[in-house]
Amino acid sequence: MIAYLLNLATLATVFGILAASLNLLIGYAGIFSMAHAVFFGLGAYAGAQIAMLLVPDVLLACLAAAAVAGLLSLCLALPALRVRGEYFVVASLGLQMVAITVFSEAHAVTGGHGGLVGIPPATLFGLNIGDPGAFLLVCLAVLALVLLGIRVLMRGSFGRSLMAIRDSESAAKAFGKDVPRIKTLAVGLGCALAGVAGALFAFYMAFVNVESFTLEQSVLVMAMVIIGGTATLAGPLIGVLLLLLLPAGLSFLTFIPPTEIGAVQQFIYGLAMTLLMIFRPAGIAGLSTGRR
Amino acid sequence: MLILQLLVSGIQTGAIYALTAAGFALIFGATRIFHVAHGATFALAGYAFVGLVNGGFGWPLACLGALVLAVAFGLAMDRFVYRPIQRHEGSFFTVFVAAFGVTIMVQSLIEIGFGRSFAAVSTPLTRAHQLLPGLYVAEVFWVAVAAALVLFAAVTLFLERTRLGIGLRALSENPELLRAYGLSARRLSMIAFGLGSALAVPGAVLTAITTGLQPSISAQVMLVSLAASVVGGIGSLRGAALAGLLLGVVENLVVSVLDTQWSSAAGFVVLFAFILFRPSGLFGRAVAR
Amino acid sequence: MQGLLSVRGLEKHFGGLAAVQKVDLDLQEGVTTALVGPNGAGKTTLFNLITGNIVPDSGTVTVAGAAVTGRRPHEIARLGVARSFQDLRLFGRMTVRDNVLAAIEHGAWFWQPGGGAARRAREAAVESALERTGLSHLAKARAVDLSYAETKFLSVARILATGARIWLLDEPASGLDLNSRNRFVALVREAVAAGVTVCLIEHNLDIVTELADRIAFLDRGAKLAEGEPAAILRDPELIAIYFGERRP
Amino acid sequence: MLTRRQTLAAAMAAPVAVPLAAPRLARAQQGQPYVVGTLFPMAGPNAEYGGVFTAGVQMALDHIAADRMLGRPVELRAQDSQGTPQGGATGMTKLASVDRANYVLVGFTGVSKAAAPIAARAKVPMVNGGGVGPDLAGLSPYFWNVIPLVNLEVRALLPWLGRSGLKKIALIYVDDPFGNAILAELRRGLPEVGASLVGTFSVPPGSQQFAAVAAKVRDAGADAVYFASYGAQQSQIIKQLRDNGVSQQLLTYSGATLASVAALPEAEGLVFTRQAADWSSDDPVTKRFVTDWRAKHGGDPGSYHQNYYNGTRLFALLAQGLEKQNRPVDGDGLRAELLRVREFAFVGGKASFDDQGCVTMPIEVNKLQGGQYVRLS
Repeated sequence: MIAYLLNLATLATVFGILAASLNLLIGYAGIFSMAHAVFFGLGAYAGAQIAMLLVPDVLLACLAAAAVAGLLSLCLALPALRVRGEYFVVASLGLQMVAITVFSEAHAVTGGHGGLVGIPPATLFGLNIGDPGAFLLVCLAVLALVLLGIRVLMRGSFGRSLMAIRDSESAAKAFGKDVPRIKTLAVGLGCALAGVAGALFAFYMAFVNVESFTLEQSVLVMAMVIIGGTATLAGPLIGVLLLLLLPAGLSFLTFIPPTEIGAVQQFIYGLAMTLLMIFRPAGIAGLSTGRR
Repeated sequence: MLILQLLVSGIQTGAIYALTAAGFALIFGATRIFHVAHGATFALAGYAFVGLVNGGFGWPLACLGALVLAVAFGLAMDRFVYRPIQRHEGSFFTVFVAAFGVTIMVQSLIEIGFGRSFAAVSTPLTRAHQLLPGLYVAEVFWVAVAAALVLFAAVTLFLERTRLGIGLRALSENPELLRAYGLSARRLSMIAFGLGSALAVPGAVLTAITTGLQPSISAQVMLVSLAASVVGGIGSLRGAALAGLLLGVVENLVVSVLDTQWSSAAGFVVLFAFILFRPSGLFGRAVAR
Repeated sequence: MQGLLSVRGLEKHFGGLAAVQKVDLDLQEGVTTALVGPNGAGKTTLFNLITGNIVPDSGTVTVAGAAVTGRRPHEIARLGVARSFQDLRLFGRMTVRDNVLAAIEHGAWFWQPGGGAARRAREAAVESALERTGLSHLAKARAVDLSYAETKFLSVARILATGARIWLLDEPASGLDLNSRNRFVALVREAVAAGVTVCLIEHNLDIVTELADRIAFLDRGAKLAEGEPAAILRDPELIAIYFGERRP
Repeated sequence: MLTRRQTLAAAMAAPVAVPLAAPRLARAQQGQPYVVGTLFPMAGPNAEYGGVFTAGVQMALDHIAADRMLGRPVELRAQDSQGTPQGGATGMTKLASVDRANYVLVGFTGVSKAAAPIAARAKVPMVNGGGVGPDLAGLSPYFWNVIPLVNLEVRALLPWLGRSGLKKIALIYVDDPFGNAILAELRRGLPEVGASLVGTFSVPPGSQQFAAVAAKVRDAGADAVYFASYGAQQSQIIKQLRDNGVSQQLLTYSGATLASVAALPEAEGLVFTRQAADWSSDDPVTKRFVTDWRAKHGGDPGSYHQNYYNGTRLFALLAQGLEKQNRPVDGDGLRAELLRVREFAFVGGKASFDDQGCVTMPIEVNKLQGGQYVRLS
């Protein structure tokens, strides 16, 4: 039982980091990326390779993952600077589709569909933290750091710059904001954090393959952020808890045949997305859009 | 001969893409709504056709059923999803997420109703015959090309020659003109959704008889429609149709040099290149930045 | 005489349409200039060309003698050119205080340069701007929750806090009630007295006569006349154009 | 706001906790049963397989109980793998640490690879009866296979190919470990029988458009086309190859033993390999399985039913041996017993395991004629 809860808690923590990092893009920067799973995946592959080739040190793997995902975030920053709105969403969808093909074809780095097997248990400064409890603590610490960092940054001038660009890009420019640089930084930071989540995910699963980084995963994370509430600290976490507990909750409704649980679950989160957008577009934890 | 053969299958795929993307572009051009649930319309029409044929109804009745369902779904989206969101001035992303949510719902309903496997209708129309040495063409190729040409011509005529059509084109840009013509914006937006959704039906039926449907087809079709309308220039019917054709041909031709896995990625590379280097698309006006 | 901000031979075409053609304009230091003309005369486009939002087809813009044509909007803004927008473009989901604070933070890194002293100076500028626009009591309200007049004053507060020498105001007083309108006029006069150079687009000719030292009259992208308000507003041809009674 | 969030979270968490706690309480009492876990896709696109696999396991459990083979009762615990690596890792964690399973049955290559390291850490033997990817061999000391892996099937096809005179083979394969293994096996094996690969075409797992592949296959000028895919994709490959003018002999492996493939008119003449299934055998284990299966399910069993029956039976045989020697039934004991005995009486005849825990079973070449499987060798 404890092991099961640990397991669920670790997964929720990792997805919490992932959702918080996407919230940085969607909620604060107004960059509606549908390719977040790509950077989650880049981090997972980078972390896994570090662990398998060098040392399974969590810190090192997380740093490498953040570096790889942060650098390659230029693929997302480039269209983000060129186009906005619908165009950017389409561009990010395109990036997601191309990246999936690259992930499944770059056998040498990603293992293709077969994935990377046998990622060793994690260590931290030589200490073994492969034990589920210890690993959960590390993940929680990372989540706390990430949330703290986002809170500090978003309450500071960087957050104000981002939100100003989100609310009116032309006005932000007119008041001296270097929009391309701020956007590139935000995308880099958001994607690097997604990479960190990916590295933790790789250690936790001890196995990664392309199936965990598909469009469906991007949509799931997006749903977590949207349903929970964008541009709030707690929103994404609420979204993560709701969507991760949904399958567990559904399995107690005995009138649903077990083979259909997956579909029913999908249906519910599709329905939740649509209804929220119609009646409460700011999400569960979000503020209303004002009395305008 | 390989290139020619790939070109033929590319044109067949492209004709289906073109019609579907044209429907999407028609809706977007008239209403400025990014109707990502267009893929769901396609899937619903396709599965309705398969369900009716397997249920013993003839093809004409099955096509009619698919048409009715597609149009009804398009109108329902306009009435019950987009209009309430627009009433409280939702951002484009609100519309996008809501429509995406509906797409997910439709996909899961199809999974429950039809299972997760392929669904297809078998017909001798898809059996290819040797046209030239090494070049095999099936009747369905001519059907697809003819359907695309006829429907596209009809829609173009409608948009350019009829009062309603001109009203549709003016809807997003020149609302004053509508008043002069005595047309209601609400009715025009219904017509845009009805007509646009109807344009997804031939593609859905052709896909059901050639490659078969699967529940995730709605996401694929959505991606292709989005890609085609961006490459073509958002809102341009002609651009979307041409870009759809282009994507179909690229997907197939690329197979002559690369492995098959790269075929759909190639289409998205084209999309990505357009967004980076020519965001206004083939026929687009300059993008408002 | 070349002004603090000077425009020479500025031209911009959209497709076949000339939005701005061969416009010369000088904003002399401390002089308030009004851009007047019918809708679609190219007034806002001229602002957009000056601030770098749109790149001109030809012509030059100089600020205090330095050429800024082709430079990016944020660089021009940092030279002390602040503007407002017809549709305000407030940072809607941010608080009133953050709206003003964001307008004067130019650092594009994770923090602002200058340390604590610079931060205190920015905070003081914000407090003063809010006080002068009468928004202090609303500092923690979100911009979307303000009343119409309050949003207008917030857009001025943003400019006020920047300490910019040149203000480009796009219909800043439209739709204001009498009381707010008078407060606004006083606010601009106060700024002018402090040495700010103002250029405003305004349809309300009462406000124009109250504030402007000079008027530049634009129609169909071209500058038809420039001079003292009294002279321009007495010219029957210009007035006919202004009120849309265009001669054939 | 805060209180509402907390209540919401608590409300979602509460129902999870209660039923999961129950089995542990029950087991704390006397007569602790053995726990056999299953890690099959019970939801999602591959849920049909979960039902098929479980039916085989269930019949074996019925027989074990009826024969009183073991001193303690055997209990079945199912976790849903969803057919994905992530589901596999999560499910295996639950089986190992919540259900405390003694032995786990698994299917699917991706699931097995994700779950095997977790099982190895907990020293829980995992037995695969469904996935055929050759890299499932030797995944860990505690990972065994009761299904012959696909390299054995390819080897069984080669002699028939040699006799058939088909020299130039084109291969269409899914680009995953399974498909790549077939590619490697054909590349190695074809020259031995005087044939060669004239074209290899990889396709993504979910793909459904094969017109372009068909064009390239025709262009390669092959005598026969081997395709390596699974699930519903196989029907699409067959249909679209035939639709697009590929009239050559089609070849494949046991994945094609699906009702949907047999029902496809385009599949007529398909040649494929599969585990030998002689349901008329006089061998008592096979006879009892077949008789009871027909009585319960009203039809002949399939290979998967047979494999999962054998997989479950293997546990009973090993545990029985350990009980007789008065040794504890744990991962190390089961492994030692497997390597000591090696040969077991299974449905389908005697089966032997190699050092890696992989079974060898007889394989035969079949042809699809009029919707029926006809044995060729």
